[in-house]
Amino acid sequence: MTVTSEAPVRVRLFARYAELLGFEELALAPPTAKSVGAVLAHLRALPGGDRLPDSPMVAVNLAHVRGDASLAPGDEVALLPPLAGG
Amino acid sequence: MTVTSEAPVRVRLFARYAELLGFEELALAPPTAKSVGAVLAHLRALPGGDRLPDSPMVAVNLAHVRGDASLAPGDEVALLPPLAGG
Amino acid sequence: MTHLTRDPIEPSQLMAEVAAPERGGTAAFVGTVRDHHGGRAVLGLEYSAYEPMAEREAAAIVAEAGARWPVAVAMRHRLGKLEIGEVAVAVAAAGGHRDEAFQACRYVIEEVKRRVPIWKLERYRDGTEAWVDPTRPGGVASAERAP
Amino acid sequence: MTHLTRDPIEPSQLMAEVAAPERGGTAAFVGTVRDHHGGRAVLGLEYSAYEPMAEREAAAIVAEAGARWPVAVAMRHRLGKLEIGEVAVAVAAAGGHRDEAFQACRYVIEEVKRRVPIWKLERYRDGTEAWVDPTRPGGVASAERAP
Repeated sequence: MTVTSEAPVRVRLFARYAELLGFEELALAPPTAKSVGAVLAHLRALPGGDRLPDSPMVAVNLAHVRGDASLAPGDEVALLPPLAGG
Repeated sequence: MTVTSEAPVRVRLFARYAELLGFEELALAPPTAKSVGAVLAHLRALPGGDRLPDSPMVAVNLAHVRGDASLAPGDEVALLPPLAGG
Repeated sequence: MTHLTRDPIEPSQLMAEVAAPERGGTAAFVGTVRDHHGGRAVLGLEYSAYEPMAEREAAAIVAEAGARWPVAVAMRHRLGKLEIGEVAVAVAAAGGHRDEAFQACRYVIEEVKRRVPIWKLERYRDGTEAWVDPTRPGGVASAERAP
Repeated sequence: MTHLTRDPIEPSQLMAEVAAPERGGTAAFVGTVRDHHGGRAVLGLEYSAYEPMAEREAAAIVAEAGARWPVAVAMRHRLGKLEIGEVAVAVAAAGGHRDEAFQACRYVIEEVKRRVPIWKLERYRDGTEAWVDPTRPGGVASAERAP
């Protein structure tokens, strides 16, 4: 992995997804997190990651995104399990 | 007018209609109040009665009625100005 | 239960009346006295009713809503003199699901306006007063008057 | 204004926040913790959130409702552990006319459920607990677990 001084991409997991993977937060070097799809692929390769759904709800920098999206250094990507507020 | 021992038909006026006619209650001998239409005709002949609308909302014995309806001794007929509750 | 009252209405009281552990959704409507009507400044108003019929229609409407949707319903309408901002009417409907609570609550307030014999005399800042008539374009009976 | 709170929610407080002399109609929705879900006895639950995003979405929803209808809107969602009957969410919308108040209130609660990142862990009488998943037929995630 290339050493880089760029700000990492922060990955956040919540509720059931945090339980599946066993952590709530992960910092990824930008070269391995150039898109939402790349982050999902990375997570799926981790223990428990195979139980993530095919197309989880995703937010980037506190806003919902649909489908794939490119990421920049310092972005915060969140995987959102099915919402249950209200 | 025929003298009768039958219970009168009670006529009740409310809100603006009571103001138009100048009274809130009237007892009519059953022979002059055989129907809602007869009661309305009687009221229209009284001072201020010409300002009643053509088809006021009417209730007989606490229930809304549509159009004309026959009346029995002891019935209570109410003329309801446009409702403004709520 | 009586649906007409001359005392101030407390909406939270109605919501408490319909609350139950199995009812997760409560919809409510509260109508208050507005400070204007048809472009005129309102100082206050007085509600009057054909009371026995109004009680009967109100009870029928509440029963209809409870029969049509699996909800508990409470409704109260104020009578007498009210100031600006006071609660004129309150409805609360509680059920297991929000859709039925909203529908029942809306049904009750619409039917109350349509069927319950209640009248409203508005007092205006210019010293006049008028019977409110929702069927007219201006919202009041043509015969306005000084009190 | 913050839309998330760990303290008990008082619906009458929200209704007071949106009240004004020119707003004659207030529609409200209150969601409380039910004692059952999917046929199972619920003892209590815990709400968690992606808090900065939840605040942002909630503020956006309230602003959207206020832009779409001429109403004032207040919304509050509880976080943390709740017992049966406690208020989970409350919405109040006040305007000059009841139709827009109802529509705005309904819009806010539907959008809150659809967009605000909040999760619910239910505790059951049988000692298990599960993440609520409204997208599944049974209403909970398949992976139930003992706490």
